[in-house]
Amino acid sequence: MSEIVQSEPFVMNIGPQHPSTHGVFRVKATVDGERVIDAEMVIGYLHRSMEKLAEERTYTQNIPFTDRTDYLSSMSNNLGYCLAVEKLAGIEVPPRGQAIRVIMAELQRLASHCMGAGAFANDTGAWQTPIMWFMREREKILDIFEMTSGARLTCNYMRIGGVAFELPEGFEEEVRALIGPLRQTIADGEGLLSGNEIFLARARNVAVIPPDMAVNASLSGPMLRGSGVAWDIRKADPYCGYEQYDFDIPIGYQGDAYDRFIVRLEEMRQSLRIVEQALDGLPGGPHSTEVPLALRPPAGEAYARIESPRGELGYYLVSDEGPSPHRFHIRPPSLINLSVLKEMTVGGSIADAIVALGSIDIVVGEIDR
Amino acid sequence: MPRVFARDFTNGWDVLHEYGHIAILVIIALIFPAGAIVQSWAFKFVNIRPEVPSDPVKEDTYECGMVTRGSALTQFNFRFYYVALLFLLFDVEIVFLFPWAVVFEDAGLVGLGKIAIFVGTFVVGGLYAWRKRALEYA
Amino acid sequence: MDNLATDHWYDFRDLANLSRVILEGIDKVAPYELAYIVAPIIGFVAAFVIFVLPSQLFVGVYGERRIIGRIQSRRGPNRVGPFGLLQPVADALKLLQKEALTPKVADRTLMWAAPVFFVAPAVLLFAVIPFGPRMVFADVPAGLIFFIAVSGLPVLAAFIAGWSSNNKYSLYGAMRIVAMSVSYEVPLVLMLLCVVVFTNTMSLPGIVWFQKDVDLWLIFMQPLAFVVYFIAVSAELNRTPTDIAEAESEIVAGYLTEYSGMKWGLFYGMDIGYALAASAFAATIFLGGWSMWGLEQWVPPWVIFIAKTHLFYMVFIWTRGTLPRLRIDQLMGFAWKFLLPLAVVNLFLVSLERLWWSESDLGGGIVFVIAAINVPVSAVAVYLWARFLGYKPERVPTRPRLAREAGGYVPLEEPVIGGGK
Amino acid sequence: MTRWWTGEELGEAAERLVPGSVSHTTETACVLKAEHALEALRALRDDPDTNFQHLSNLCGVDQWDRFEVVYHLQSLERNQMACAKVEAHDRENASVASVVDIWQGAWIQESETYDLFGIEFEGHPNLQRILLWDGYPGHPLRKDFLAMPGGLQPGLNEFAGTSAKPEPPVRPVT
Repeated sequence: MSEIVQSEPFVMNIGPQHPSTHGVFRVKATVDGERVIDAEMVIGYLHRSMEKLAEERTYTQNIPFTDRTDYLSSMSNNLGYCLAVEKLAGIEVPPRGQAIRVIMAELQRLASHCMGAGAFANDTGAWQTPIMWFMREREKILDIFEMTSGARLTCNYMRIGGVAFELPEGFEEEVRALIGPLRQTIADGEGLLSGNEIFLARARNVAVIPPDMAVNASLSGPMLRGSGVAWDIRKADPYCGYEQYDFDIPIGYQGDAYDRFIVRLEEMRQSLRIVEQALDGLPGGPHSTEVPLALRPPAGEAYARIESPRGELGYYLVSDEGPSPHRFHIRPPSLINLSVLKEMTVGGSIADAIVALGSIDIVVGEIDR
Repeated sequence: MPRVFARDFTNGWDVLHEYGHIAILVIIALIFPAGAIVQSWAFKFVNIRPEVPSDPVKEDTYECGMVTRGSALTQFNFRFYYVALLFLLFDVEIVFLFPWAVVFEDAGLVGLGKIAIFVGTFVVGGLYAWRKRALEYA
Repeated sequence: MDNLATDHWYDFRDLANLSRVILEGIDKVAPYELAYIVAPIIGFVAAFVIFVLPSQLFVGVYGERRIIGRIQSRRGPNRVGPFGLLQPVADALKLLQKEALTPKVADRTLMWAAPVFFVAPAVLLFAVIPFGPRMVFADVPAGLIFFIAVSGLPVLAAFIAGWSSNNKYSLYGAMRIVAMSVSYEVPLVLMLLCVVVFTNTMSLPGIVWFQKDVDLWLIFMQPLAFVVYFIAVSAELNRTPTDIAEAESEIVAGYLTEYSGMKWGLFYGMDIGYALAASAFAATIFLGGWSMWGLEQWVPPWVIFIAKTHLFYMVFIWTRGTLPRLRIDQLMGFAWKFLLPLAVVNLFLVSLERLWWSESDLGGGIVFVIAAINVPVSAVAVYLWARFLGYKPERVPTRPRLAREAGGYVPLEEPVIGGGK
Repeated sequence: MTRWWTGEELGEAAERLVPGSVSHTTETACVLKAEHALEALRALRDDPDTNFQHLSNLCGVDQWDRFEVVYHLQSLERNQMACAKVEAHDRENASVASVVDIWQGAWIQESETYDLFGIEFEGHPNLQRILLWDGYPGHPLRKDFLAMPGGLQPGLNEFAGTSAKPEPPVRPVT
């Protein structure tokens, strides 16, 4: 009957100022009643043209830019960029620097997934409770970042050739004190949501991405793993000595929003395992190699990628032997994960569209750059 | 048997007497929120409430930060009509059931049977609606 | 009523004594009409100043925020006054001072009238609720019908609010709230009909007396009705598992999107008022009202009643703090496909039990037999009907699979079914 | 460990699959001829040896005399990665074939490249500016688009051999 009798199609803006777009981002949804019949994303509200600006600054000066792309995981962004420069210039990082980088990147993944899982629960309507629990733990991680780098959100801690400073006094105790409560919080969040019938009804079989489509659409990170594709750059292409750590890749079953959520929770557990191992085997020695401030890498190009909390974060640098990169390109995982939004939302209801959007775990700073 | 009413309505107390109380309460109930709104409005004369001059952006409807285009008062989805019809069907039925519920004991098993037939017709109607997928909203 | 309270005015176990003394005094010096008009004002003052407003402010606003704060492991309001107790007062003052915007394209008259129409029924709802043995504002014989009828009115006001705002999100909120309350009205009223069949009265004091006389609360005799009432009423009240009409993550604030200042404050405050009224109604119908197996002789019955109301309200707060929100089609399907058939079945079950009661010679003890029958029968009925509708107690894996090595798609050993019902 | 293909390796594979498709190879990348690029990339995706099913990254590079569109291809099953490039020599009407038919994930990156470089992607289903607004003058990531009004930061960089016409700084104010 609804095929015959249709109401007027109705353009409904979800965003840019909307409680669940996680930033200034807009979905222009055409709806018929409660059903979304077309969805178009509009981005660019936060565009700062970092790629252009970076072409006029030195390699070291560009590190703070990377903080501000994905502001929820600045450590990972620093790391990806520094890896790209090191690959371009052929710089080796001492083992201690690598271990510190691993600890920081994994703590950052924990902090980011705390936010992602909590915000997703918020989008399904679990009114603030899970996000508050996760934010409580995230605050502790940010405290550790603050004592290490002096900043909570945009840390700017990684340097080309290592990290900026030596770890502070009492760092290891702080991190070890964090692990137990965080495990408990993950278990709490899982207990509150994973088996909850309402949560299952909202997240299961919603926004399904089959694995072949996930690969074809260049998805990465939890979006790809949620579809059952075992792909983690830490395993596939280890950097910073990830091959020494023992961890597993969590993969989902059918690629729905629920799978992405449980994959994120399990990734947090695995990250805790890595942090523990890295703390146990923290080597001595220098934390960084000496790198000239006005670095002039040889002409060439390098693409380095890491497994950021949102997926494959790649930096593509082209050098023309100048002090600043000839081309500085970020491969933003959020943006490419977002490109399947239409496939995920069309045909579902408005509420499903919100859940689909929440399950991508976007950061608009990274999408627009 | 339990007693039926807290108060004996046959003994001088009229039911309308009680509804009269409710009528007075209706007036109070309307004054109460209207007073709050009027008070809030009147605060601007004693400079407690700010009164910023209006501009087009402020008086626009909220559209997530975009400029609103078109009216929101459009035709809504047809499904809604089904729900309204079903509600009418069942609510009218229930209105007829309430008198029976009060005289239930006098009606006895025979009354129950009659009511079962009555409800049965609506159950058939409901099943038909279910079959026709009228119960699926959105 | 004999053993409950004396008739002395100072017997605060029954505040009706005091009001009777006052009214008799007025009646001696003034015409009867004045006493008649003064009586509801006393009732209003007693019900609202003593019970509803304090409950609403300090349990509904302050308590809710504190308890949800506790659930969310944060503190909640703790700055204004001792323990933050004056926070609701501060909120109310702030709302009074705020400028209330009205969009240009909105229907001004209706938009301003909607909060008034929204609040007025909330006041009326308390008129028929018995706070104590004689403490009822208006003891109408069809109090239950009155309650149902009046509690249907705020939906209309909410719809007016949403429609007159001329905003897309408001329109969605308005349509959703009407669709949902219309759907949940049917099982709700059918279940209350079961209660009427069982107790044979539509007067709320009568229902409380019934429960007192048989020494058993209706929640045990009518567990299914209680569950359905809870679900339906939380749907009608927009409490969290079902707050789709103002789902902030989907349609911003639903029908309240364009409201601000005191207009919004009335909506917000009376949402709590309705929740309180629904809790009071549930305490009356299902939890024995002011009766407590003889305890009401020692403790003032209205204290028992308030305690029960707040107990029920705590469940609302609890669900609000923990549960995610359902989707509208799931909610509507749940009402029509799940609750309504159960209500019809329950109606006939109750009718037969009631007939058996009037025929048999077991006396008052039969209610315990009925309770012993109804509780398992309800559980089985819910289970069977859920199975019939295709719900399987599922084994959805709550942990993802783990892979040791990266290397492309890992096929499923067996398809995972279930969930998303 | 991911096997990173050198340009020669990819060139051999592309030449084997689609003869005559390789223009030249560098140390890291294989430059495909524009007219065969689509065919070659599709073949690289479908061939079981190359199996580049995942388009990791797509971006443009302005090399002053030409635009390069860089494709980072990877295979998840075989865990290998390679870099292919397609060049567009016409600065004014730069155009390459769109690979959206091959990799769905390319569409948003191609849109972005179009937006910031002005490279047309033929066959793209919905090619429009995504980060900047319609009517924005110029394409910011081109080297002749100056980010700073008045030119470069002093002493930092000299764009040796620039062919850029010093146009007035483009700073639209909205």
